[in-house]
Amino acid sequence: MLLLIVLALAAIGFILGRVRALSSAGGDSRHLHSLPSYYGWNVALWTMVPALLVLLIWLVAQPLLIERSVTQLIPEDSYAGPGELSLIMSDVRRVAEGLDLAVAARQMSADEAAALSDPEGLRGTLGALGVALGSEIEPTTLAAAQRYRVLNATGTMVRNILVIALALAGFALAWMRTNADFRARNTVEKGVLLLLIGAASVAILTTVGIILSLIFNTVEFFRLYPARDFFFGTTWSPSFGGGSELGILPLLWGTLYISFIALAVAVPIGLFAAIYLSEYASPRVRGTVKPALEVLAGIPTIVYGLFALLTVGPLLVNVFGSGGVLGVDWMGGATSVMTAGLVMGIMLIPFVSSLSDDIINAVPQSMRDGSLGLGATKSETIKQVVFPAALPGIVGAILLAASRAIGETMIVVLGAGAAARLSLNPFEAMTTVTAKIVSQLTGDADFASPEALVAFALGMTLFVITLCLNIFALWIVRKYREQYE
Amino acid sequence: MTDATSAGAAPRPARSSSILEQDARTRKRNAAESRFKMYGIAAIGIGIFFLCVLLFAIVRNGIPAFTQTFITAEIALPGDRLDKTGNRDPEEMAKVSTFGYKPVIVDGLVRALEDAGIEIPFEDKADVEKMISAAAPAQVRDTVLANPELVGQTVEFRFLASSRVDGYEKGRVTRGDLARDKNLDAEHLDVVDAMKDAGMLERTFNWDFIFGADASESRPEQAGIGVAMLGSFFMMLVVLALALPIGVAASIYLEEFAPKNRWTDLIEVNISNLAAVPSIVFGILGLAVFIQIAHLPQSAPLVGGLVLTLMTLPTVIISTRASLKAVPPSIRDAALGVGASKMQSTFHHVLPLAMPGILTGTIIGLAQALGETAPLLLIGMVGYIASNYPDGVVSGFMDPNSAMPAQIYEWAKRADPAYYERAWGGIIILLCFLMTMNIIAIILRRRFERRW
Amino acid sequence: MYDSPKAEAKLDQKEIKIAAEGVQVFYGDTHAIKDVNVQIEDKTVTAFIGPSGCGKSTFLRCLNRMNDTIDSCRVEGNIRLDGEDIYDKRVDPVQLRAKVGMVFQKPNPFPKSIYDNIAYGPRIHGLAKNKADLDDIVERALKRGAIWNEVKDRLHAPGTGLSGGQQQRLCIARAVATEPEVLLMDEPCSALDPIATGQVEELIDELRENYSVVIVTHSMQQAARVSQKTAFFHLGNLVEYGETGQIFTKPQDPRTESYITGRIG
Amino acid sequence: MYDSPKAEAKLDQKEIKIAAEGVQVFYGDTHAIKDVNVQIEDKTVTAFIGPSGCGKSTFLRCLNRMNDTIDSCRVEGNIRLDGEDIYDKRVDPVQLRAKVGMVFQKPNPFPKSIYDNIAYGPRIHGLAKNKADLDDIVERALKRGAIWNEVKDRLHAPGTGLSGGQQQRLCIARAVATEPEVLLMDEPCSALDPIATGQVEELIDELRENYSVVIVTHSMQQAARVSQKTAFFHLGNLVEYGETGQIFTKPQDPRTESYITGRIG
Amino acid sequence: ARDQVQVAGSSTVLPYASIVAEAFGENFDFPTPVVESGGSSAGLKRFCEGVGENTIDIANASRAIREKEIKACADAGVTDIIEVRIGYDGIVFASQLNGPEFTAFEPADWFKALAAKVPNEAGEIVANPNMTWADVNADLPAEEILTFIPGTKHGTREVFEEKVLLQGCEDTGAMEAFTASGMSEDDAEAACMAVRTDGKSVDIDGDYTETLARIDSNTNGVGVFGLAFYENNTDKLKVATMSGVEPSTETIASGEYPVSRPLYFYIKKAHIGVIPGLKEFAEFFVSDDIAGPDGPLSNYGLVSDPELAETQAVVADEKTMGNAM
Ligand SMILES: Nc1ncnc2c1ncn2[C@@H]1O[C@H](COP(=O)(O)OP(=O)(O)OP(=O)(O)O)[C@@H](O)[C@H]1O
Ligand SMILES: Nc1ncnc2c1ncn2[C@@H]1O[C@H](COP(=O)(O)OP(=O)(O)OP(=O)(O)O)[C@@H](O)[C@H]1O
Ligand SMILES: [Mg+2]
Ligand SMILES: [Mg+2]
Repeated sequence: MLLLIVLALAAIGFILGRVRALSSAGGDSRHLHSLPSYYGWNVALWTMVPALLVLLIWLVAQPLLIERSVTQLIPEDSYAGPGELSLIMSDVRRVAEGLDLAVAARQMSADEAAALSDPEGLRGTLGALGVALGSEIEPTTLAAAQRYRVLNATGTMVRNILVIALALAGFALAWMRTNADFRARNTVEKGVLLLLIGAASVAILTTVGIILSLIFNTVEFFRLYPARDFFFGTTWSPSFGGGSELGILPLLWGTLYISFIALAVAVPIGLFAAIYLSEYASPRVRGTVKPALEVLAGIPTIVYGLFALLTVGPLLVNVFGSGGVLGVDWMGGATSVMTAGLVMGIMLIPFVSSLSDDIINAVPQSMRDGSLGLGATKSETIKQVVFPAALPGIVGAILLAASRAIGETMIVVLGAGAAARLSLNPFEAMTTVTAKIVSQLTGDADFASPEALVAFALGMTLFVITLCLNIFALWIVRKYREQYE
Repeated sequence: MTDATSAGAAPRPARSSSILEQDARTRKRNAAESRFKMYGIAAIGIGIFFLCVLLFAIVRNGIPAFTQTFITAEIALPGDRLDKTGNRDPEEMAKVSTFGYKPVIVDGLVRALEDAGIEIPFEDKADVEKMISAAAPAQVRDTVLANPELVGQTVEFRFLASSRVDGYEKGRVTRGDLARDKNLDAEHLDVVDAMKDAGMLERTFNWDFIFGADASESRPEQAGIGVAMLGSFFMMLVVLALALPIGVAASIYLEEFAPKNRWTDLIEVNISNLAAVPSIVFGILGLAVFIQIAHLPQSAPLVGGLVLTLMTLPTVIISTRASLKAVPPSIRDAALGVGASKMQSTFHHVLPLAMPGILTGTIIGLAQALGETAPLLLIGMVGYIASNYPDGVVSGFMDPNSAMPAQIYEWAKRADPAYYERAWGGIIILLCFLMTMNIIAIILRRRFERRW
Repeated sequence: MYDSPKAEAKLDQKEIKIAAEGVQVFYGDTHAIKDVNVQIEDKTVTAFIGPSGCGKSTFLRCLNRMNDTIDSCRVEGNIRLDGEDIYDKRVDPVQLRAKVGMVFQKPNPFPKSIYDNIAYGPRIHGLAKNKADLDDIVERALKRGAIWNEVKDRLHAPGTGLSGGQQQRLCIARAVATEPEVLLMDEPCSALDPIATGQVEELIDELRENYSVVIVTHSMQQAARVSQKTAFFHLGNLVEYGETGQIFTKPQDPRTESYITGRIG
Repeated sequence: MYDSPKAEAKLDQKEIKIAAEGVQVFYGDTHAIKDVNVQIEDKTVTAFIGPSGCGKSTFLRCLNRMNDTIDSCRVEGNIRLDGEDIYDKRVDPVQLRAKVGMVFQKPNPFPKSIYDNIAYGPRIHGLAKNKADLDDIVERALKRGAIWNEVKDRLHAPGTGLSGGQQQRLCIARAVATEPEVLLMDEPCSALDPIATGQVEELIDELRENYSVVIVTHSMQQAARVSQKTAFFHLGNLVEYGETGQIFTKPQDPRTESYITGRIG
Repeated sequence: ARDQVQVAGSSTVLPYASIVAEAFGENFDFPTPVVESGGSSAGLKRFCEGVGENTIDIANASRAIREKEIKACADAGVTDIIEVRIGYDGIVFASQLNGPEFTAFEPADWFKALAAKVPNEAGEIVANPNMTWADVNADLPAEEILTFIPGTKHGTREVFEEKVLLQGCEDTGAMEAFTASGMSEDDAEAACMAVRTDGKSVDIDGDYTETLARIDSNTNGVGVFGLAFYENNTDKLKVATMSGVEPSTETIASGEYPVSRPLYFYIKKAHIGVIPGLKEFAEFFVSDDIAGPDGPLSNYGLVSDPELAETQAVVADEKTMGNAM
């Protein structure tokens, strides 16, 4: 409701700002600094933004303040700790809401509800209104609920007045400032730029959030388990009874190995597909094949996992296992680095192909003409001119695919197995950091034990490692980036 | 005549004089050319091949989930057992739980079989209950509570057959399999065959699978993906409404406006790093931030959507930036040259040109979000969440719900093989969802795409 | 107003539109423009000539701050438009560029329809009251750009589908459509045939009546034909600046002379 | 061999390098070239002139099948290089383009170093035996492109960092480096200053001793200076073709005359 | 305000909890409780996050809560916890239906087949040399050893190690051999439970469905399953006896079949009376209709608790852990 009023004010502001700007320029928009609609936006933004900001702060602050004051009404001895208090408070809120509902449903008059002080039978009344209460209402709770309602009503009224006043003030201020020389566009654009910066900062906030949500448990883990054993241990064998060995090296090795194989599959296939699509294929072929390949990215990973487990694994065993086609005995079980890597590679194909295709397509035609005019074949043109021009973007696409490979769980669990192992043989079962993070988090171990907490340490370590890799990649891309046109 | 021309050219290399016949080097280069092209075709072939294999497997395993076996029978609803007071007061009648309805159904079914002249070959006639779904008592109870006057009458009901019977109809369960099964015996199958002949049992398309809610482990025949589908839908709304604008805005800032300094480098590294963060870590983050700090409800699609937004943002940003980068600088110059501000040049010219790439990134990001389970695990969207249909937009966002991949993941883990088939059926629906999204994006992409 | 007595003595009739003093431009470490002083008159066509790579384009781009877009580019010194420092903090480069329009060396039409290419500037500057007005502006601009006859039947065909010369004329028309006070042209005719060139030169002549035009050209004939003032650049220095007739007939600097006489075109 | 007795009578000394008969070019539905017959001699510079959009570039691109890259473009008629039909099924356009090199209207250096830009052609055609040989070829090409002095110290700097004129000369040098038999140039000097233009013209003159050069130009002086033969195009038709001197002094067709006399450049 | 009961925890308990939740939703006016999976650890962790609406009400666990966890709970203000044991989960050993005749095992067989190190005849501790089941026990088929056992994340693994490997270790006398070789008691126990890593034994971090898929593609594979899972897949699996006892709800309830583990759920007492339906749900869960020997849980494969009546009393009286024990 309030929101609607503010929005309506903003809309009026938009129109009035426009009109005023136009009239200040004698009706001729050419004498204005900016387009008339910018003046409109300027007024609308001034009306909306401060008012909504205050509204937002108020919405967060009011419950806190009211809660504090209502809490004092609840006798100290009726609760043991802050948790229980919060439960009582939620009861209070529920009763208050129920009373409001009752008034709205004309079960009670407003005065009746306000005067109500005897909780007798109230549970039933409210229950009939769909407000379920766990138990009978205590008189103190009811009193608190009444107080809550009063405070809430006042607070809401003050809030409404303040917000509307602010909106009007912003409106007036912006409207007064509107004249032909006012740089409305610059103001509006500054606003938009702030928005853009805000959007870009979401990434930073997310990172901070991730670090904060991992750090406490990570520290807790290192208190229980020596960091040296974690970082340099070559055995991973958690056990419930304690005495686990939790070395990260085998997991890291598995991660790298599997990602490497996955990329070795996805990058050539994806790149060649992208090149073919953008350089050779007719628009019709491109129009159908590209989205078809994108479907590969959308198939749930569990399907890939099952595909690895049931189809690819046994197939590989038939080729590389004992008694297989090759007559070698490299592969014992169906789960192996190779199985998971191959299947993951298939999943990653569209990551490489779709993005690269767009990027290759954006290389200017004059570049191709230049090469073809020298008598280069199409493939030479692609390899030596188009590809280098598109390289920075392609590296981005590959990095994205690599990131997915590192973060993938389901395929690893089903395709590569759960055994942590340091081995060079790609036909052995291994596992990755990510898979272990998931399994330790969703396991049955004591949540305060190192076996469960290690998930956070693993997450943190992986985070730091990928961060370093990314800094390195950025440095590389910077070094080799070339502008074309 | 060519001799004459080449005689005068001092450094001219030995090159075939006729363009009609290829010299050795050209042949070699052309071979390389066709090889290169073949690689491309092979790459696409491999991709398409695997796509077909996967789709074939999915469809073959999932199609049975779309049909279901039903048993039709007339059931007498005795007043003395369902409404002891005889007041036909629904509140009173609600005291009779589903356990009280079970014998009524068994009796009714036995009578129906006798009426149809079907011999019951096992000793304990109550064993007929093994043929119908455990959902039947609730079905009858709900019908009775909704229409109390039905008590005392004989009403025709259409019950789900139990998963074993259904499996028999679909060829999943054979008589041999039942030898050691305590849920159904081979004799039951004789009854099933007879019922089929008598028209009491039929297999029809199962809309409830598409629109229904999840069911517990003991009655796979009742489970549907509808509610999870809505959960996914609401989550995708959140992701689309947040990830696309935030992602595009962030990319525009970084690519077009940001000064090249430490701060933007930091953002840049951060974004590509976030792309590599395992999705479950986003679940940890979501649990901490959205549920424990912001006090948003648990298991809610809103929270799921927020978490998935954070997860997809890097994908959207990276691909958007790549396509912004690909827009030639001359376009920006042109716009600035006629007095457009940087903002105008970006929004009027650069952004539309970058649209195809942005859409590609968004599709991939959304597809990833649509298929992701791990982060949902931690914010409570995986498990048995059979709330019924959300009754509005707000409850769609706030009420506990699951998501399609979570539902599929759950089903795939469950013990009854009937759930395995449903998991694949769920995947088919998920893919349909995905294809719809893709097609929309492709149509949009077509409208924006051009080579300049 | 300007403390250059010599200049004042010469430029008695025309007002000075742009005055550059001690301009230095650097691309990273490359010193591309070295201490250039020049005063560009209003209602005059000024030609910049000089060998390739001498910094003509660079200097031209300083005049409407187009070089702001090149990160590595740094400008020192003082450039005044109507007496106001265009590198002043308070100056809005966008507004500046609306006043000082630009046509580039390579034709760069927007990937939009021909109509939208022309209408873009007027739209963002709010020059048209309504659709009919806009149609009018577009038609006038295309006529001034000497391309109206070729495109009038396909105003809604993409601008990128035109031939090189047509594209460049489209770009000129686009720049003219926003009614700038100064028009900077970086080799606007290098992709045009003689007839179109003639038409553009006529247009430049027409523009001179109201605006100040600065044109970079490689064709000395063209410079001689269209300009009243000529500036000769060499290796980043402004070697000589003066009346066109004087520069071409009695160059003061030996470098100018050798460039002019050593010419083949 | 050719059924044009008039042409045969004239072209007694030089051999015919390229013979086009009844060439028609369509872009989708647009008829861009209409029934053009022309015979281009070996060891001769042929200039194509005509107003913008008349199809000069289009026809030029037919001569080395560069228009194969434009999907909508369709060529009819018969074009022979040394008597061999270049649109024959058996012809490999790649081999053709190695023999018939091309320089484009807009400079388009590869996003590589200057050295690699030049070395690209020789490398793919296997013209250099070893590194020293390649260095040699690159140096010679850059010298012929009249740009050696400017870039010899930064051979490994990116080619895209050069100024427009430098870029175009780089592109010419790049085309020359592959030693083509015919060199097609689409307004190669439109971005060059007079000195560089002169150098390029000298280069063209030098090339003429061994090769056939076809040049599209807007500058009639340039056409007069460098070419022996001139072809005048108008609205997709080849209006007149003959000795340059004759075309410029005694044009046969009224359209040619009006173009030449109506010229301002 | 939240109005449905929120449950999280062990995925072993999940099927039972979901059956109860479904029936609860059908028979009561309260909304159907939400039962999340995610493992005992994650469930208890969220349980112990604190008291209040944004925390869960019930944690399912396939093991008893640990001391440390109780402490962590208390630190966060979760002090009054009601522990409810709902029954037992049988753990069975099964192989491909048409595969080799793995029909009878002893704990000793498993120890000899899977231990990383075993004492040889001379009493020296050597790496496990056994390659086929016949090497282990002549009565077993001469098939190569290939077992699929729960990964280290699963609680089942702990039960398997203690009730099968450790038992087998003692039965074979290896325990004595280990201590005789100078190991401490603890080390010897650890050695008993150490599983070989040469590929004969494969850890499964996924679910029983994954184990089933592995068995499906390996004729000689033997896997560890839950009883309920086995009973739903008798068309593919055949179960083996352990120490001569066939696993079934009856033999496990009577204690004859040795390998089983108790299942629990934990209720936050502070939430009772605040979250609508919480107490009703808990009571419904342990009622005879549901958790009794003929109830749907038992039908599905839960081994019902012989002491169900006591559990019902605990729930009815809201007896918290400290008071109950
Ligand atoms: N973006 C840039 N970064 C670095 N150096 C540059 C850049 N643009 C131009 N230069 C250098 O600055 C000098 C002047 O270049 P500018 O483009 O102004 O020359 P010009 O006189 O316009 O030449 P032309 O007639 O060929 O267009 C040249 O040496 C050029 O290499
Ligand atoms: N790719 C294309 N698609 C469609 N039409 C085209 C294309 N390229 C050129 N044309 C049209 O073909 C005609 C001839 O164009 P062309 O580029 O050959 O002219 P030109 O003589 O080279 O002109 P200029 O001197 O301006 O370069 C023009 O009308 C042009 O609009
Ligand atoms: Mg320039
Ligand atoms: Mg052309």
